[in-house]
Amino acid sequence: MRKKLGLSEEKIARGRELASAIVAPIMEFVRGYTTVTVERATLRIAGADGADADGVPVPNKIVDSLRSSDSGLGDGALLRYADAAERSALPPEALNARIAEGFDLASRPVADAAAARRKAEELVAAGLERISRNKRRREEKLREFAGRNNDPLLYLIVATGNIHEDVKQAQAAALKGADVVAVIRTTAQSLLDYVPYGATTEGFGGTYATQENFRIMRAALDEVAEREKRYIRLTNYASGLCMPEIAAMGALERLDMMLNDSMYGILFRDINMYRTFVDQRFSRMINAYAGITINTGEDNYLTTSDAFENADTVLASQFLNERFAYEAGLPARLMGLGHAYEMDPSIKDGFLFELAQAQMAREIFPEHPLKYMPPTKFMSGDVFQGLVMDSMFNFASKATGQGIHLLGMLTEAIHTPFMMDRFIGLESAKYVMNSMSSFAEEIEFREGGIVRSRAAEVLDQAVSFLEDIEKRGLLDSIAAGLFAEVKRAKDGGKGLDGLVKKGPAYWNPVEAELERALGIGG
Amino acid sequence: MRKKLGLSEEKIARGRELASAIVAPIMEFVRGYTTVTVERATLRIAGADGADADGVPVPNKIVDSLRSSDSGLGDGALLRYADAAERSALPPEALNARIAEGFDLASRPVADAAAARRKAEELVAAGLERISRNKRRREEKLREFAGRNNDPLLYLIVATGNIHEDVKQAQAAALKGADVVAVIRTTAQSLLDYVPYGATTEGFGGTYATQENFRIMRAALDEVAEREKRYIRLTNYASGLCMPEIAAMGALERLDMMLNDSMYGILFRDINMYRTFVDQRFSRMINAYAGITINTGEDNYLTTSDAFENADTVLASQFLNERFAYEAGLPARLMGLGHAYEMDPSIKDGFLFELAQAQMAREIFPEHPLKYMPPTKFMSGDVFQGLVMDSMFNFASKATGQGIHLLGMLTEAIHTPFMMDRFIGLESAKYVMNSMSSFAEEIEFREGGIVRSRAAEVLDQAVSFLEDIEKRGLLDSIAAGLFAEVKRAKDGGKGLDGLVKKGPAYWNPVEAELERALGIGG
Amino acid sequence: MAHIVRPYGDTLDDGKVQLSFTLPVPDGPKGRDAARLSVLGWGFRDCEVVHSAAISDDFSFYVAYASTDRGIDFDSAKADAASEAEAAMSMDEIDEYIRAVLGRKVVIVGACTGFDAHTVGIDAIMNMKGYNHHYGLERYKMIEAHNLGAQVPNERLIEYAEKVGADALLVSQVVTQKDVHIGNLTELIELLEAKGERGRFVCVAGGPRIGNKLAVELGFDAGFGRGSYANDVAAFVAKKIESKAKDR
Amino acid sequence: MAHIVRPYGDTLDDGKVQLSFTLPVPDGPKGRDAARLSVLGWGFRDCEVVHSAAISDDFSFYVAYASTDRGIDFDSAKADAASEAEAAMSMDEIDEYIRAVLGRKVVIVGACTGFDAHTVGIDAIMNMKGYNHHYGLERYKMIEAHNLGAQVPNERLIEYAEKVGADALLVSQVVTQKDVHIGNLTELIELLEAKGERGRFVCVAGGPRIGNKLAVELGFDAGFGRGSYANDVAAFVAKKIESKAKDR
Ligand code: B12
Ligand code: B12
Ligand SMILES: Cc1ncc(COP(=O)(O)O)c(C=O)c1O
Ligand SMILES: Cc1ncc(COP(=O)(O)O)c(C=O)c1O
Repeated sequence: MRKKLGLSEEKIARGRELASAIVAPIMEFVRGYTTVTVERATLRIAGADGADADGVPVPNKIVDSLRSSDSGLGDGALLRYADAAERSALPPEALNARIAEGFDLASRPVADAAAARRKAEELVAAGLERISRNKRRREEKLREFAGRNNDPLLYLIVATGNIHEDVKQAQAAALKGADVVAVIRTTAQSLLDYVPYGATTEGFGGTYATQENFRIMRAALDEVAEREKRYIRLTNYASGLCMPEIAAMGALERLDMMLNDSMYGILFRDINMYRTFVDQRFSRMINAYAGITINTGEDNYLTTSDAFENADTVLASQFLNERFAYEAGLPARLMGLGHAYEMDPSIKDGFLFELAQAQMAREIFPEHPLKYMPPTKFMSGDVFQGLVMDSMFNFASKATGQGIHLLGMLTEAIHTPFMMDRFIGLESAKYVMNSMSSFAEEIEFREGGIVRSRAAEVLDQAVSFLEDIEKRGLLDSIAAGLFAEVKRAKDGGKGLDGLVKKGPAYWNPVEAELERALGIGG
Repeated sequence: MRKKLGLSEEKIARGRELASAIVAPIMEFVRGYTTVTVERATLRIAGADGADADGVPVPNKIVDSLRSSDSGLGDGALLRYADAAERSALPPEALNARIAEGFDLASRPVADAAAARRKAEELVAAGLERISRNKRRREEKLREFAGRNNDPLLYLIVATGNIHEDVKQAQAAALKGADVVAVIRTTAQSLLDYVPYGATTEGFGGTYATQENFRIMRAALDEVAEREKRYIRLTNYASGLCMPEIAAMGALERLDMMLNDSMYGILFRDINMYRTFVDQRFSRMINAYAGITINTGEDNYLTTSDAFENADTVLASQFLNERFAYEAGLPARLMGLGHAYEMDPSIKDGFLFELAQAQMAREIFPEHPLKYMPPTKFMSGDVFQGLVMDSMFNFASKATGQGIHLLGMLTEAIHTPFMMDRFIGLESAKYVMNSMSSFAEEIEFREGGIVRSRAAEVLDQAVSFLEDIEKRGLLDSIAAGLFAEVKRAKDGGKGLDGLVKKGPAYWNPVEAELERALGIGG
Repeated sequence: MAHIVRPYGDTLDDGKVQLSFTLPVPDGPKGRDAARLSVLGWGFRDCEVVHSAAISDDFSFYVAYASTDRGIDFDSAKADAASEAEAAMSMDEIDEYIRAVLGRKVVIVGACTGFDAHTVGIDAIMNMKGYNHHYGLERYKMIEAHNLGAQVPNERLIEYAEKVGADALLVSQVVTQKDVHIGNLTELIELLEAKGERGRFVCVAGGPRIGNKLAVELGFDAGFGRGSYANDVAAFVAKKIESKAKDR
Repeated sequence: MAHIVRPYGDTLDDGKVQLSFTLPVPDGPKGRDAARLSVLGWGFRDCEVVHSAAISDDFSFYVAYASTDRGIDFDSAKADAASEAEAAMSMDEIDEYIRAVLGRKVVIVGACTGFDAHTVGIDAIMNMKGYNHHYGLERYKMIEAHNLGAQVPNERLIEYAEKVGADALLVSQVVTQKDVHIGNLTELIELLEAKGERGRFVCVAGGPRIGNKLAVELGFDAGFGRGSYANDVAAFVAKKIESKAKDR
């Protein structure tokens, strides 16, 4: 990648330095805590799964009963599950069934701790091996089908609410050229403190993220991949109150990307900040181990605040997301840092400002597969004008070498995509990007021109912004509404009661193994 | 205009030199001839107008009767008309009415030649003064409304066939931002060797070009101009078998632009080449005198031959059109040299080739208000994809500083524009051009890159092509099918019988005065 | 006399309409004919299927142009009752009106209900800074505005409204897939009716896919769609309170 | 059993269709309602007018989405008779067929008639080089092709066809505004019938807005629309000559 903006390397380094300083105290805190969903994710990797007749998932049953028992969750949940497995000599499936039927782990203290630990390690090893196999399979297929994907990857969403209907639409999209299919979750799944079980056919504005739905969609996309000789990536949301669990399920079912942001839940879902910071770390460690690319959510800032005025908050958040991701062992090449084409279309030279922002992100994060989001906020019922806006976005994306390209939908302001909307989005993006394919190599930005000046200015502002945050501390900055014009109280928001201080006997071999494998000290 | 392509100035000069050499023998020939429509145009400027009960225009009645009389047309027609005016002491309107009723000018020889000449000069002076007044009025209005037009000028067509319906659509277009309105002519008017008379309401794929229709549309656009404080240019076609007459009518009714090409009629309408070369010169002199911008028709080449393969023929034709235009006294700022965005949309980097071509034209013809035509050939029934192609064209046009921008219609492959098609075209172009307004100033093309190499290559090819033509001679080159893959025999085609060798007594004070005023030796 | 209007392509009453749609059939000549027959079946004439393309093996996309003879009587078209208020009164005029006619502050509680997390719409109406150069209700001197944000259960909204003695409830609904908004809006009215409190509040719904017609059908006093502003709602609410007072 | 198909938005049989059109009324709430009523009047339900804009003082533009319940029986859809030939035989196969079945060269005369100056379409069918990787008729060994170009009066076409003893006439019509093509095509058939020569030639029409249905209605043997190639026509003509020979 040829640098074209002449950005100050010093400023960039300063941005990273500030991000480290800001994140350090948070990590300090995070390491002392676990959460209900971290424990459930751990259990899932060890084999806990299924649900009872009322739909309460087995991992929730275990964790809830431990929490309300005398022992609590401070020691972690896994040892108890392993102990039961050891004692009953049941394979996980059978044990899960018994728990679903009412068997209560919390009712009995651990019998033989050493044996339980051995059992736990065995179960965890099996789970992690399955995840590693998935990772190897993905790498093999990417090698086998090398050079067949679009660049940037074309990313489409399906959102019918019914997994079987989603499959039809996803396969159609993949056949027509999509490289990535994301199954959007149903409205408000973020706020559920459990992950539903089984295949689902009823959702609003999206389809439930369940492990079975993951499996169904994975198989459907693999089928198209073999036919088209093009690997099709599957995406879901490791986000909300169950970040780590969904990451675990995705790792087990070979998802390839996860929407996964260090602060999105706090800002846009009013989830408690302590809870979020603990959850995000564990979820990211799983993603890192599984070779899953995360997509961060900076684009969301621009849906509530102005893209021209607040461009610096996007860059600042990218620095923070990057730092949090490094802390969780993610390499740069798995960081799909987010941003979006959300400039008011009536701004003169708005396209140039967008180019500046996108090129700047490209140069500051050179190895990161940036995730670029289409216009949404200024889309209107005028589908024709919307299509043209999307085309300008497609142009900007290819012109600045973005990595993951969310296709805009001409009906963005109207409904979740119709099948034909997606088709129009794909066909038009392919045309534009092919037609100006080498544009990025062709052009230079004039020194002292709009693009260079704008990029330098945004970088400056982001650094000042980070300086301010460093002074206040991240938690207080969020509380003060510095991000996305949203204020969140430190002890407010959902899910705080799921936060648990690790006890002196806390034991979690998944966490330990991930830290070891990823080379991040505990 | 900043030059960005590093084109060889020498090559450019060589292109112009060759064009001069090619055009010189044609001009030699042309000066010795007149045509029926040159004579009719001359008569029109002197006041001849109207039509008989069968719709035969008065200028045709005069010229036809002279031609078939003993005297023929070799002396020109004007003196006979002026003689009749002098003798009858009738003002032109009354004289025209008498001719329409059957009075035959050819029936009587000229009485007092000196008196007739004086009368002719008086009539001509009145006509030319009206034209000059129009020119001054246009200049005043452009000054008064300076800075209110779009850049490039946004050009829209209306083509209902009914002048009154056209007015509605033209006014709507102008209100929404069009700077130029062209009334497309009815299919095949080019092939009529007369210009119909009066307001018309029936046309196929266009509306008859008549002086009354010009007047009606002029008034309609002036009305919007005053309301919007934006001068709206009116365009028609000084093209086909009546080039000079339509130029005269346009000059008398203050049209602002004329489609007017030195070879279009030969290649695309199978009009005889001698006839065309004579007609084009006279028509261009009128346009030059009236301050009317010509639009040449190079875009048409690309509808029959391939835009990538035959890019050089477009440039070669631009050199020739420029030379022919200089010979007729047109300054560069009135030369809307044509070209078009007609690259096969499936070509990788096609957009870059289009940029190269457009930027090249811009640099080679720096003062000329280049006329850029939208995609037409590769437009299909897929109106959505078509809209995106038009958007890329809009981008290319603004990015290379074109002067006159024909708006693409998403329904190009389906029907002549609906009112809403035009609206969509305008709105989308305004958005794109505003959004990347300063792009041209912002960027440089990389040395050795696709854009620069392509431009240099096309220039090279055009110069070789012109060298070839110079060797063969222009007439033989056309006969051999070197342009637009169309072969035309020298004495084939329509309208050859309207060509007349000037006699020793040929007298045409309009021609003389135009040559004098334009500073081009007779 | 009826003032019949029909679509206009390039000539009065030519009735030209552009359509696009997907059919669950393979692309090809038979699919194109199916598209043509469909358009004719919807009552159009002179249908031209100008484009077809395969979306997948079993689905195909069509673009068509066709003409209709069926016009409507323009006089039967009604400007949306709520949007008639459009630009009716400015903020100052509304404050003045409330002061003069009601003589006290109007209390308004707003929220985006159910699981709907879109705050931007209700914020546009309520927040101080407003939207598109129209200040929000919080800035009105004679309005006491409470914005509860998004994801608010109907029960909580009612409870809160009772607590602050609200005159009006403003409900935003943005997500409409599978008609989830209909459920949310209906539930609110039913809860109010069950409590015998429907008459107590002016109830207004809003959102990009909400029209006055729909809102009224669901039992609200009015509905406001895309492009509505704080002064539209404020004017409506103020007048409605007054007319309710008169009715009593 | 009938195989009913309806438009597909994102769920089977949801019947979703996108429409856009202009109405000769001013933009505004009343115009939007007129647009909605229009769409409902055409038999759609759940119409959402998602966009409106002023085109001028008296005209306004609308985009709408709506649903239809009216499906069609897919089995009633017919692949265009002429386009059934699509990809039927290649150039070589057709040459072979003519040689085997007719045993002589087929003479074909083509032109773009009336004032229509669009040569590209007829050239695509006839010229040596062809179109989109399909050679034109001039390249066929067993076809003698005469391309008269554009702007050819019907009389001249017939005269020429008589002179060269043509088997088939190919007529291109591209401009269709105000139905000028209908006039041109009808005239040709009428001239032939007046001369008692209709039976002598296979008559084929073509052009982007010409369908087989229309052509047959106007008295032609077949019509070929956009995307047709020389081998489609050649195959049709060859088979038609054979069947005509048999009928005699
Ligand atoms: C911003 C946005 C978001 C943001 C919201 C941030 C926030 N804090 O509000 C985020 C990123 C969080 C988001 C998430 C989702 N979104 Co969203 N989002 C949008 C987007 C891009 C813009 C909405 C917006 O802000 N408009 C600007 C405001 C000012 O306009 P408005 O809401 O229409 O409000 C005006 C009027 O309607 C009216 N009004 C509105 N409310 C009220 C109330 C009253 C009382 C009155 C009087 C007037 C009134 O006045 C306002 C000013 O004129 C739209 C697409 C679009 N371009 O419209 C999608 C869109 C609304 N989202 C959609 C969906 C599906 C979702 C998700 C459910 C997706 C998912 N499955 O994850 C999630 C989850 C959200 C949830 N649980 O509700 C769909 C809804 C489809 C449908 N019709 O059902 C849309 C249309 C996108 C799409 N095509 O798929 N979204
Ligand atoms: C190129 C072109 C021109 C060129 C023509 C050059 C030439 N020598 O042909 C020029 C610039 C001269 C021109 C002029 C005009 N044009 Co023109 N032109 C076009 C354009 C851009 C492309 C047509 C084309 O070449 N298509 C490619 C060929 C290969 O496709 P095709 O013709 O459909 O042919 C295929 C099939 O239809 C079929 N086919 C065609 N003929 C036949 C015959 C037989 C026997 C068979 C079997 C098959 C067959 O096979 C072909 C291969 O698949 C179209 C817009 C568009 N994108 O379609 C407008 C278009 C056709 N033109 C149009 C008009 C109105 C005009 C003018 C009348 C405008 C004016 N008033 O000045 C003039 C005058 C021409 C006249 N008197 O006829 C309109 C027609 C509108 C309508 N439906 O009535 C169009 C659609 C543009 C528009 N939206 O307004 N035009
Ligand atoms: C990081 C992240 N998570 C989740 C979501 C989706 O929203 P929800 O919270 O409804 O799952 C988004 C949406 O853009 C996102 O960026
Ligand atoms: C120079 C010129 N004259 C005339 C025309 C229009 O065609 P017609 O010959 O039908 O008037 C064109 C069309 O593009 C043109 O470029």
